[in-house]
Amino acid sequence: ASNCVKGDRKAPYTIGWANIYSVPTWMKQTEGTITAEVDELKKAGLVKDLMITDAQGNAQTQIQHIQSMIDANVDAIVVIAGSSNALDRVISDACDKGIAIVNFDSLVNTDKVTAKINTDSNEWGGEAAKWLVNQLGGKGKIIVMNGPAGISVSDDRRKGAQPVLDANKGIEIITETNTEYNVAPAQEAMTSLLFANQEIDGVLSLGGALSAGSVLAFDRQGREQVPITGENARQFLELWKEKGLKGWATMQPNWLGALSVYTAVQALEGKSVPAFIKVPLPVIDDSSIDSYLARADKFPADGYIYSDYDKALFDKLLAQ
Amino acid sequence: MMRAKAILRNPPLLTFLLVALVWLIAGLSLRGFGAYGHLRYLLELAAVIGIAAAGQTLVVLMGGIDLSVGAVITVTAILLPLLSPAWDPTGLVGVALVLAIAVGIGLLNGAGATFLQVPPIIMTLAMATFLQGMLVLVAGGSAVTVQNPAVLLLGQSRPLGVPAGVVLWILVSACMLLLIHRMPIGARFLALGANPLAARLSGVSTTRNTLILYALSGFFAGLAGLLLLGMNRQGYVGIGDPYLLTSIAAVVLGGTSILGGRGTYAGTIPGAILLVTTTALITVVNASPGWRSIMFGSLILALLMISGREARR
Amino acid sequence: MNRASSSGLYGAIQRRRNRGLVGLYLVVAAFLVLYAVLFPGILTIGGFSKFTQNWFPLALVTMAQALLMLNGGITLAIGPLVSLGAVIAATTMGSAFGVPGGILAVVAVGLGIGAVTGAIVALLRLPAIIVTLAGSFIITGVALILLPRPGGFVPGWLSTLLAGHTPVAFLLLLVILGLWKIFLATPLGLAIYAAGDNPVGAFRSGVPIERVKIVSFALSGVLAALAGLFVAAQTGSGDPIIGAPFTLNSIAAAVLGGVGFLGGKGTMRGAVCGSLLLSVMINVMFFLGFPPVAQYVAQGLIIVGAVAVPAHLALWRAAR
Amino acid sequence: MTDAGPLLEARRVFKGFFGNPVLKGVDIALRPGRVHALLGENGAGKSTLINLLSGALAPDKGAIAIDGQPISRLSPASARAAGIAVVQQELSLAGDLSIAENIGLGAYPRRFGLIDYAALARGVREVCDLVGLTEPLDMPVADLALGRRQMVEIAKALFRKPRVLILDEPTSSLSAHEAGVLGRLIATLRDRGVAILYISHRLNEVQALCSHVTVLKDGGVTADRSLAGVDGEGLVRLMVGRETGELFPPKPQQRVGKVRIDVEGFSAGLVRDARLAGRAGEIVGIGGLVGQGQEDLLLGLYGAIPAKADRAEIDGRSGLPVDVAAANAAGMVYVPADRKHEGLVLPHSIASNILLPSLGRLARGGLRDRRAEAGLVADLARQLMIKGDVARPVQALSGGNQQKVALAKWLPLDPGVLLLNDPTRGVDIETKREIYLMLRRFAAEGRLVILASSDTPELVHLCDRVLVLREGLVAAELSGPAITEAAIVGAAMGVEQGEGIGRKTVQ
Ligand SMILES: Nc1ncnc2c1ncn2[C@@H]1O[C@H](COP(=O)(O)OP(=O)(O)OP(=O)(O)O)[C@@H](O)[C@H]1O
Ligand SMILES: Nc1ncnc2c1ncn2[C@@H]1O[C@H](COP(=O)(O)OP(=O)(O)OP(=O)(O)O)[C@@H](O)[C@H]1O
Ligand SMILES: [Mg+2]
Ligand SMILES: [Mg+2]
Repeated sequence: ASNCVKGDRKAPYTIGWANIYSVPTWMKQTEGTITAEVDELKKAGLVKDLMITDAQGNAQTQIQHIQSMIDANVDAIVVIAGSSNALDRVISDACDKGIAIVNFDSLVNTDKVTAKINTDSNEWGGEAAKWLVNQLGGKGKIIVMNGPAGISVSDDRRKGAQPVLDANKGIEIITETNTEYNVAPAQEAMTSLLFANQEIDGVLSLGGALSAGSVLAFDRQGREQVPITGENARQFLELWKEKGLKGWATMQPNWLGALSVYTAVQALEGKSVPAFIKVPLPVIDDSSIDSYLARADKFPADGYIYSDYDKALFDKLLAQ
Repeated sequence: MMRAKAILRNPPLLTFLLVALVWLIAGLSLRGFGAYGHLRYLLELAAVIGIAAAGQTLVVLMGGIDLSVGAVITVTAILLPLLSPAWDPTGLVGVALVLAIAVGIGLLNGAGATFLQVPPIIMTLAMATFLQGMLVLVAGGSAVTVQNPAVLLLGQSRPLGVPAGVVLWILVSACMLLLIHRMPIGARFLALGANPLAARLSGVSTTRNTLILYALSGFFAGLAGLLLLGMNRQGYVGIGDPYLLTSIAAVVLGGTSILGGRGTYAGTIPGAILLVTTTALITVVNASPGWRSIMFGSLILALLMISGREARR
Repeated sequence: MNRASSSGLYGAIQRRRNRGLVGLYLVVAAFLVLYAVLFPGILTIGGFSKFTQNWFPLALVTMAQALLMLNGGITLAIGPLVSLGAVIAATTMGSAFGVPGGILAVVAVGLGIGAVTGAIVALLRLPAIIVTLAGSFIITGVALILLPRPGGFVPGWLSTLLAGHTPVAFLLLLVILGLWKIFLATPLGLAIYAAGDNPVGAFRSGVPIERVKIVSFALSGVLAALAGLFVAAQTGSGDPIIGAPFTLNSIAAAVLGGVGFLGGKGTMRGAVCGSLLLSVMINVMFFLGFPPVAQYVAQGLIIVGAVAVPAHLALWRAAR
Repeated sequence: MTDAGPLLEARRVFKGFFGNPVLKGVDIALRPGRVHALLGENGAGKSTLINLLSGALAPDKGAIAIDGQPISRLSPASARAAGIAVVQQELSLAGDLSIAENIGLGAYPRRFGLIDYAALARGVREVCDLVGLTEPLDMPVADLALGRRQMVEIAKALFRKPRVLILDEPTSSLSAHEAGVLGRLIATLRDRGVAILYISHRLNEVQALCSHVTVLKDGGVTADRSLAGVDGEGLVRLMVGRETGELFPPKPQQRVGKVRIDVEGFSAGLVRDARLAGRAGEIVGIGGLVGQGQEDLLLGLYGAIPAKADRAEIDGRSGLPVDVAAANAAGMVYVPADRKHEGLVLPHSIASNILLPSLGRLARGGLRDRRAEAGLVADLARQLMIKGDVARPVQALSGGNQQKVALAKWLPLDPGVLLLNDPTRGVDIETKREIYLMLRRFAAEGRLVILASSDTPELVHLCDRVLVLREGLVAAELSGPAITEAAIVGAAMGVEQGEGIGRKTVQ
């Protein structure tokens, strides 16, 4: 059997979805995949209830929510962690109670969970850096745009890029910034950097809406666009096409949420699920961008166009 | 000598001098900083803060505080595309609708503060939470790219080389200075801020003025939201968040007393520019995030020591 | 006058201070009862312990904030100080300093930062709100330099001691409240009120108002840093940004508890009650099964109601 | 007169604010067992001088000496330690703290580092008994009326068992009865050898209590002499520096004007079931011990606190004003007793304060008319002799001048009914005369003046009719020759006296 699961819980299950912050669009979309999956599972008679909490960005509140879920004796908890280690203790408490814990996206440190599901942030940064280095032919001045400081995802992506940059002495990092994963602050920061730096050959943007902000800054200042990495934000993909960018993007698929619910139920049903499910990073490049943009209308304008998923994909991932 | 002393005792002027000084030093020492385009860009950014801080200035002058500024900005930025009807080629209908909503939110804040007697900080904080909840409902499900021509014009055009946002800010500043210094209501706000009881016994109606005040704050936050939306061409949840603290900081850096009753929008204007400048300076410095944060805080503190001395007892 | 009637003076003053708080007490009690009805497990030692642990850090930062507000100040650096406290605990306790050294370091840092802030505010006569705003950036920076991403280490026994299945946190809170009461019974403690209410009058009465201000900032710093220490113990590690939400929450809780902005108005017991309301509200909403939208809306309404209802009850009673 | 050396002296002290000299080389010496009067018109620098003597301010030049020893840097704390206690003109109390905690502030008895509440209660009870404070000691000071707070302030000074007691207008909000208690207290302390400095604009008190006087004028001392053999007029001459006329203008023959106010069954705050009528041309006084509902009566009429009446008619309109704006619109204005908290916006300029009620009136096309405003302010400043730059903040004005501003701001409204709450509180004798003349003139112009006052002579010599309140009820209504100090005090104390008519207390 899987971690934490003791086999004493019977379907239909109650599932707790302990979100750290439900307001950002990425979260909204992720929640959408979760509720869709729950609806499926309800039809199959496997799930009876979904409890959703929103810690409003406060890790302390999230601890309180998970504690309440333990108190309410849910059968499974699906969680995006508000801090990579603040939840360790409450989560291992839940595990001790035989609650199936599936943690995705922002991961916790503790291994007392049923499963962790994520793409590899290091690889994210590494692949992005590799692409950019290739574009520049191993030589050039680049700017690195990071997510907020003090967050492990942002830190991991940056760390993953470092060996690649180290290996290419021709690449010079002019400067780095940290901003929220949002368009406005990214655009603002990049604009300041454009004025301060006349020569920029590439932008290594590590996520969220940073790339769109950067492209907009280049555009508004009338500067020639440079090769840029990014994520599957719809606005970036559309700008990519519109401005004819040299671009590359990967993604943190929103369906990690659906997969997590699916995994939790599988574990409760007695299936043995892997302790770590590594989801391969889907890559968007010039060859695949059109297929993504073709589906753009189904996604919010400030949202993320994620790759397709189905049960077969989930089963394949669980069979790792 | 006397003149110099007068300047030192005039916070707005002092803050303006500070801006000039910082620009001069940065322009001479940092490549690209002094470029016309860059300074113009700084002003454009400052315009958003300045407009958002216009309402905040009034609220602070009257001894309150508005913690819903960020949420109102977000709400207007998110709602505008949804509320701009396709049949209106000018986009003004959407603008009017959204501003009406912003004013409505402000009125609710004011009503809570007067009729329910809830301290403004609590009322506006609760309002911000409430609006977040509304946003969870509205956002993420539909298109929020702005097509509204009026808003795009506001965010993107540059009549005579001056960004439309800066023009709007100049208009707002003129109105604000008129309101505070040349209109009876400005004097009433100040009196209520410094001594509500005495003002009330002098026939100044708290109820009416509080309602007007928070409505104005909502209006200016809404206006800032529209400008921001135009500049970014897209609204998203959280777009207004940075403007809560910056609006308050701009007000206080401009020499307005957080306790109410003393200050002017003339100080908030350079206060906003100062904040934007500081952020820009920190951005181009290549340092770890920790060090950048330390530098930002120290700069604010240093500027404050020069400009923000409270009158001695 | 004999002893009995004069010890009555202290009691009478204390009773009178409760008077304006009855409304709040009733609201909080109603929520606690509702919580106990929804989740009877709260009445067990374990349930009570977990619940009070989640409340504890908020209670501490609320005390830290209320202390300053009573003196006519305010701080926006509470959250960052909590983070810094957690970071220092998590970085020192694993090293040669050990747990006692770590605790000492946390207290010293809180005291030092508080005293310096207080000195800047009191001696240079700068507005507290913006000094502490600047301070919040500086403190966040220091925390990020010490621990760029969540990590560090707090010994398991300390975590178990403070945040295990025993109500140690609650007892600690009682001790701290007791200490506050004792402090308030010293001339210096009472001077916090007097100087907050009427600084000129207090100065002319021989109260060293500058020193009082510095002391209150220093004590406030210690409380915030200790909250950070507890958070580190509760989570088993440090996180350089975990405290951020505490800043606004501490102000909200204090105002909810009847502490005014102009100094000298309010009580610590009210503030702590305010923080309890904010904390128990989260659990109650969870057990009522509110979806996130309703959580936000209800939270707004409860906060407004908790201030408006007692105020209007009092008016209504006075009018009769 | 004692031969003992002075306990506290100022030696040729200079003090100025922002370059404006206030004191230019002033000497004063306080000796044990002597009640020393400090006189001077509003803004002469009396409060400034005592701030120097008590360490609240440091002199620019000159020295403060205690027991003949010059002290280089006197702080309030060290002054207190040396046995100097001050009753401030502007109250120095903390509203949310209890009476006991306020009285003890800065001098708490301690045990093991903690405040010894038992000892505090004993000590405080003792001084409260002395000054006649009967309220529970645990009561927050904010719940007390102004006059009672003044008593707390006095008790606070006594609590420190001072060798030197400085009283800055201690009776300004006290009624005759309380002032009498204080007078006896001062005599007792003097006999015990305490050095007392007494500042008051009520010259009859000065004459009754003091044996020595220092007069301040234009920053210097114009008189420093014994009061032996000086009569009331002499005292006035000393102070004003010239011969003066009567303080009170003559009461005119009662002319009957139209009814301006007529309320029956009026209740507001403490006041219950009062009947009040006033006609144009009258000055109606409201008297009584401090805090018997005088303020509530005025506030209720003014629409500032909830009030109800069985029947109310104000200037022909029926019904009480619903709020202050309505009262103003009906031609009613109110000058509060506590000018600092209720009357003025202290940090704002004289001009802003004066203009506040008439902002709307002066505006043209929604904008303020600077020229008209400046003209109005200059006019009023001249009329009320408010000296100096009108752009100064009011808090920089002396108490009496602040009072003038609080009154002046209403004149542009051309009010039909003036509700005045102790309008001469802290006002110097010359200004008082002006204010009295002004009130008479107002009445003669057909206005109705309703004047609540703690200064009994004012009620006697100025008012055409006086209502005396006790515990919220009208205890007596006096008019014409029946208005005497004895009758007012008697009715206030509940002693059957004079021709007290109207409702009697039923308890
Ligand atoms: N002088 C006073 N001292 C203490 N409390 C007062 C005083 N005057 C009024 N109050 C109380 O303050 C509260 C607020 O008064 P009110 O609602 O009339 O406000 P307002 O400013 O007059 O508004 P509006 O003029 O628009 O009606 C009332 O409940 C009243 O009892
Ligand atoms: N803090 C201050 N700042 C500026 N000017 C001041 C200040 N305190 C007092 N003054 C000025 O000093 C002068 C003397 O004031 P002070 O209060 O000593 O007068 P006073 O004799 O006590 O008058 P009153 O009888 O009205 O109380 C006044 O002109 C006043 O304007
Ligand atoms: Mg004086
Ligand atoms: Mg009203």
